[in-house]
Amino acid sequence: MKSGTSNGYFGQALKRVEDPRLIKGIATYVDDLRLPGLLHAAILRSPHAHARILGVKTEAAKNLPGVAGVFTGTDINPACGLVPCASSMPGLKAPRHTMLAGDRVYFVGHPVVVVVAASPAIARDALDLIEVDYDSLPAVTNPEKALEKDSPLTHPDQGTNVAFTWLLANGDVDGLFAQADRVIKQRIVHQRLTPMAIEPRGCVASYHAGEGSLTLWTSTQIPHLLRTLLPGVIGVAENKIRIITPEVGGGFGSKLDLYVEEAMCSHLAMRLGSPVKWIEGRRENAMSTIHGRDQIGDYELAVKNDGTVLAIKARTIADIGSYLQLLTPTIPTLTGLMICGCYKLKAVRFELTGVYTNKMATDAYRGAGRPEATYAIERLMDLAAAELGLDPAKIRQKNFPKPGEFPFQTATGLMYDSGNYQRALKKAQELARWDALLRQREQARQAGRLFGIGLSTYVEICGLGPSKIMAAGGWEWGCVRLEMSGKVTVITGTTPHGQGQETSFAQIVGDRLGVPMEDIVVLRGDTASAHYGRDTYGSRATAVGGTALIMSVDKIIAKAKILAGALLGASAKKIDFRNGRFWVKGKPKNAIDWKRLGQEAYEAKNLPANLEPGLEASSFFEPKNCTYPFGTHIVAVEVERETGDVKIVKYVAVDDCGPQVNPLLVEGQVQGGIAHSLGQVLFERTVYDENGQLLTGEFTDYPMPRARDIPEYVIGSTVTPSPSNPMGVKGVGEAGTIGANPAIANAVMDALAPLGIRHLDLPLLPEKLWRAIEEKTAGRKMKKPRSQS
Amino acid sequence: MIPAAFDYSRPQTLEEAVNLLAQHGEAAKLLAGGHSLIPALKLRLAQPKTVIDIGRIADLSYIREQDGRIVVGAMTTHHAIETSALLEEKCPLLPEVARHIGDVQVRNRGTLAGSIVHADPAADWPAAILALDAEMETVGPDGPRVIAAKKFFVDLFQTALRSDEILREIRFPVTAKSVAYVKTVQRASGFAIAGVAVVVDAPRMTVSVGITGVAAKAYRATAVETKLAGQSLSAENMAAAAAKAANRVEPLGDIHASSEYRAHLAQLNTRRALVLAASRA
Amino acid sequence: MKTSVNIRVNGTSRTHDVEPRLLLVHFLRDLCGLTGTHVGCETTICGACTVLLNGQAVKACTILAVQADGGEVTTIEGLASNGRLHPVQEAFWECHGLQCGFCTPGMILASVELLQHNPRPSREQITHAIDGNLCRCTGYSHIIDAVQSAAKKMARPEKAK
Amino acid sequence: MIIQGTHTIAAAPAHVFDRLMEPAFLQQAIPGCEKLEKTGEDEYIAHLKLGIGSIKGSYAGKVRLTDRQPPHKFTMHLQGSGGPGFVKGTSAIELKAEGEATELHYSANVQVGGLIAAVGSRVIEAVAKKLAGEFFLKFSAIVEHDVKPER
Repeated sequence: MKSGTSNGYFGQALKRVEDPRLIKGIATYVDDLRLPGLLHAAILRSPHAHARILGVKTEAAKNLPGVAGVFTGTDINPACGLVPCASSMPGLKAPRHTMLAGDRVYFVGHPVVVVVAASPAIARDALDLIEVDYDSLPAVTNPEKALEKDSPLTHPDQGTNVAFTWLLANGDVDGLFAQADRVIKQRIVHQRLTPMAIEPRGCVASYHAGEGSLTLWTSTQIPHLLRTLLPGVIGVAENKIRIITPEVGGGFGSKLDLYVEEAMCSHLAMRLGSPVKWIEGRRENAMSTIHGRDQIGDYELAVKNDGTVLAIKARTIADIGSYLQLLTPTIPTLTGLMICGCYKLKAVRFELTGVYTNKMATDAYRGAGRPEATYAIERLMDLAAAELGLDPAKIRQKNFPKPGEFPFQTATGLMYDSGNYQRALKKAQELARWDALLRQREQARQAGRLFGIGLSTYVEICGLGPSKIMAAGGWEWGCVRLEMSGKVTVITGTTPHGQGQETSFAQIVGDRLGVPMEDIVVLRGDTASAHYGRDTYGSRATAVGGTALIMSVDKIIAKAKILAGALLGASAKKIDFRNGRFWVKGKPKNAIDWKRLGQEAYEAKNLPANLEPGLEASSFFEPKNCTYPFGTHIVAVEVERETGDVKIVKYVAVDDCGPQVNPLLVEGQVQGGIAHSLGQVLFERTVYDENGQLLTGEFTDYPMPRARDIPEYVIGSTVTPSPSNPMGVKGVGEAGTIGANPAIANAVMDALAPLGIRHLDLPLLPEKLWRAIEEKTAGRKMKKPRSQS
Repeated sequence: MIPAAFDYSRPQTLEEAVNLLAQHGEAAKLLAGGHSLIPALKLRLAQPKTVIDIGRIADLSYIREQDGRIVVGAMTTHHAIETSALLEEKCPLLPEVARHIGDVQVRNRGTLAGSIVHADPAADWPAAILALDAEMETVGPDGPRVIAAKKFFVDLFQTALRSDEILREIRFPVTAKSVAYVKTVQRASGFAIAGVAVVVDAPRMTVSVGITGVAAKAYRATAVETKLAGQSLSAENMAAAAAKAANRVEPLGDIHASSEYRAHLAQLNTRRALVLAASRA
Repeated sequence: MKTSVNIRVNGTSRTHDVEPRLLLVHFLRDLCGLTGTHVGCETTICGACTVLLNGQAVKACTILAVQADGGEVTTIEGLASNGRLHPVQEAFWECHGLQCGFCTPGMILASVELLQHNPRPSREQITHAIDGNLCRCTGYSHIIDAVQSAAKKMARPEKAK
Repeated sequence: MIIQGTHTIAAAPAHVFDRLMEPAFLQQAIPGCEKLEKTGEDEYIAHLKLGIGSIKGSYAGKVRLTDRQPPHKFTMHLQGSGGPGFVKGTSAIELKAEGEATELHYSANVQVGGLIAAVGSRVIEAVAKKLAGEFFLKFSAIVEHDVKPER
């Protein structure tokens, strides 16, 4: 950081400025909005995974007092466009994703009828009065069987269940596999997950007929992308749409989409001339908000006997559900791009097939494609170490690029910006007291206990990204305005929803302007004030959005120097600036401050010729590259033989996200991210039965980590700045999730290794472990339970 | 999230409540703490025409010793049981089981009677009710009636309580400290995958074992009890007996645990509960 | 058929005619305008709707307003007194015990109840006390820190101001 | 979900088979059946009110019989829906003479959907078995009672 850094906010673990309203319960989430004349929408959803709709009877619902309207697909679909997908993958087959179901339903939860009424209770009562006659059809639920010739079709009109195929091939894969001493093969199932933000989705749409303008409040991560996409669905021009994102109660990627409900409420508000609100129930959330992961991969790693890894091959099937949401096809391609992990592989071949099934769509869920890559390569590295009799840490070190080799080009074609993987690994081993941990394992094993140590060295991709790799621009916008009073208004095009950028951005701007944080307000999440933005996902807000703010600050400072020069009788070049004060070189006693400059800039009586009034600047930052945070997680677990329960006895995380704006926030992101992985590794999974019924539709059936599941962490960091942006920051929103996953899984598999158990798929449920242990120790073959997929 | 509409009445006396129940019959549901009924109302799985709230009937919430037995009023919350010094002293299995139910908020509101009348096959209380040979006193149009624990749990969500009766009081024997409850929790819902309540009667050399979560209804593990009757509580004896914990029952299987794993946990938790209870003797 | 219900909410008497099916959480949010109490699920699991009813932490999504008739309710909005944050609120702020803030009101009230009867809880007692509250953002560590920190704050004699 | 079972009924297969084809008999035996009407050759409509504890629901359904080979076997197709969800299934029913009695074996592939599938997964199989058990118990009683006077 340069200029105006006197406050030293950067790097300080400051309390968040957004917290007072949240801890007092006076923040505004979508469901807290109250508008005059507000109507409430409720949606009747399909209980079938696949069925023809033979008829819909809505008369009784329409006649219920208080009901303003009941609409079927026939009523709404012709008046609206389709739900958009931003992927431009060649050969992609995209079904028509209408607002409500047409003559068929394709997944449990598919919206069929929408009711609008004077109260949520009336709307809910009306749903019970609607009769839908379904003719149920065979459902496609297994993505591998979906590729067989005689499989039923998710979308019969498409003639195939294949949505797309994608190939990433670089280098002499076959030649390197021929040279290999060994090939490590493993099939890995990355189970489907449900994001389960504690606040379900919801929106309120209000149409101003006089202006012809629409305002949509919605719990989303992407108000700006919505403003770009919504015109194509509801027929209102972009410049007549205002999207407001109030407080958002968690996203994790699940609110990174244009959903039918947002478009439909907008349409209904216009149609009915009253504002319309829809708040998702938890069951609806589980059924009809995107899911994550869900890939099956057959991986092969070519290795030399000394542990050198040569090349990797993967054939992957992604079960993408029945429709394309915004980034559905893109997510599994990120797995391909990151499949090399931290290692100097020379060649890669990643074959991906996206398959339609009668389930909810998958899309970005915390980590979005990278956890699958990291988990796969880190499992393979452990399997390689085990087969070759090498130390898991040493085999990793052997294949890391050296710090001097960055920027480092991977076999998949990415350019890792900066890294020192050795240092993070070493630090984690120190914090974990590695040698003592090994002794502890040895003692436990001698006592017959199942104790394991897991290691993961990860790298991920953040700060998305240059526009050429993004569907709708990878830049970010930011504006800084010095007000007439000397206060500072910061407007960001990113849309924080819990990450704390109102604080970290105020830190960044406060330092650079030399203005106290109390004088800074950070605005976000309203397209009327934040004119442009590409929003928050992929851990990009600080790296890309923060940089746009820095650019704007620098523009203001440059202009302020001209103004200060004019006021002090010197040229701008002769003006020094520090600590929020401007003076002519050598004359610091005659300094003027931002307050004075603000007044002068807007009163505009003493401006030099050709200088515009005001002190406001906005900038678009276009990064040249993504950022690549990395780190090492080390986990020790003990598995209880008789139950299969896993207890985490040690957790060490060393993450390198570059310089940390606010270490408290970084720690919060890391811990939260680890919790998502802890859930994924040990118990979370979305279960559809063989007929496509969703069996994990409530919190009572979808287990998530609770406080009691959380180990005491040892958290450390290293700092390797990124050359991709001036602050050198990398991003940390998903790092915990990406790094934790293989570390915990490897620890559990290490605990079971003495029994001769090589690999088990996630989640590592107690029953699954118990069965594996029983089979190896009691020697009895267990029946595969119906309920364990 | 929004229940279907219903009528509501809030009787002040048990007699009034019995009359209301007689009047409305099957169309009515009793509301105690509401922690079994209200979730079903919200999902509209239950749509009674009338809800009779017995929460304000005076003196239905009590824990006392009476004629050498422990009596607990129908409206007594799990929390009251969890924190009762009397129970800790005279019937310690009850506070131990209470601690395993749901979470703090649920225990603050949910009631003993509400839970056992709902007869969820994975609820915690039935294991204790069975192991302790509790007695349920009901009141109906024909006056009071006492139902023994063994006859109370009829089937999945079904008890011996008639639709015109109200469970008024549950009676437990005074026991020694040699009791235990060992539960494998379904981590999403908090219900039991396998919950085993054990009462060791050292002087008589008998044990009683109640198991919940495993089958369609909670049951007494009589094979375990028979095997241990008159035997010393050695580790081997207890293990051998515990192996019979799932004999003659059909364990349920679902996405959280297969029937095979449930049977295994029934045996394991029985052994562990026996060992724990014996250690407390 | 509507029923008149009177509940003392954060010290203010509130009387409304309500349908018997109205949940306490909707009474608070829709009739009292106190939207700090949140709804995250339908099955009494997440705890976002936790309030104190007659001093006890309860889930307001699983109580009918008619059941709370005559009772006293404290919501998150009623926790601060005379413009000063409750020590638990302060501690959540200082320890970064929240991110999106949606679970926070319920989490804070569950913690307040714990500290009412256990002023020096262990880590295990804290996790037990907030077992009925899900948080998807923080990973709980900072929440546990916050409750421990609040306990210390509350144990210290109030500084004269 | 596959539900199967075997029941012995104290009557000859031919008699059991005939009774299984008579709506009036079936209605008495089917748990919660309020209406069962023949609507065509081997086709029926049914109205059921079923409750398990406080979870109660009304269902309307269609029943179709195929592969009818008296008195040995038939296949029953059932599709029904109601407030809490839907049920769809196919059951193969086989009858074998076992002395003077009939051994009836059924094997049903049942699909349950909607709210009941989602919230009831823990108990649905138990409920289905219970209902099937209740049906055959009652059916046996009716059929046996029905034939006894003729001996």
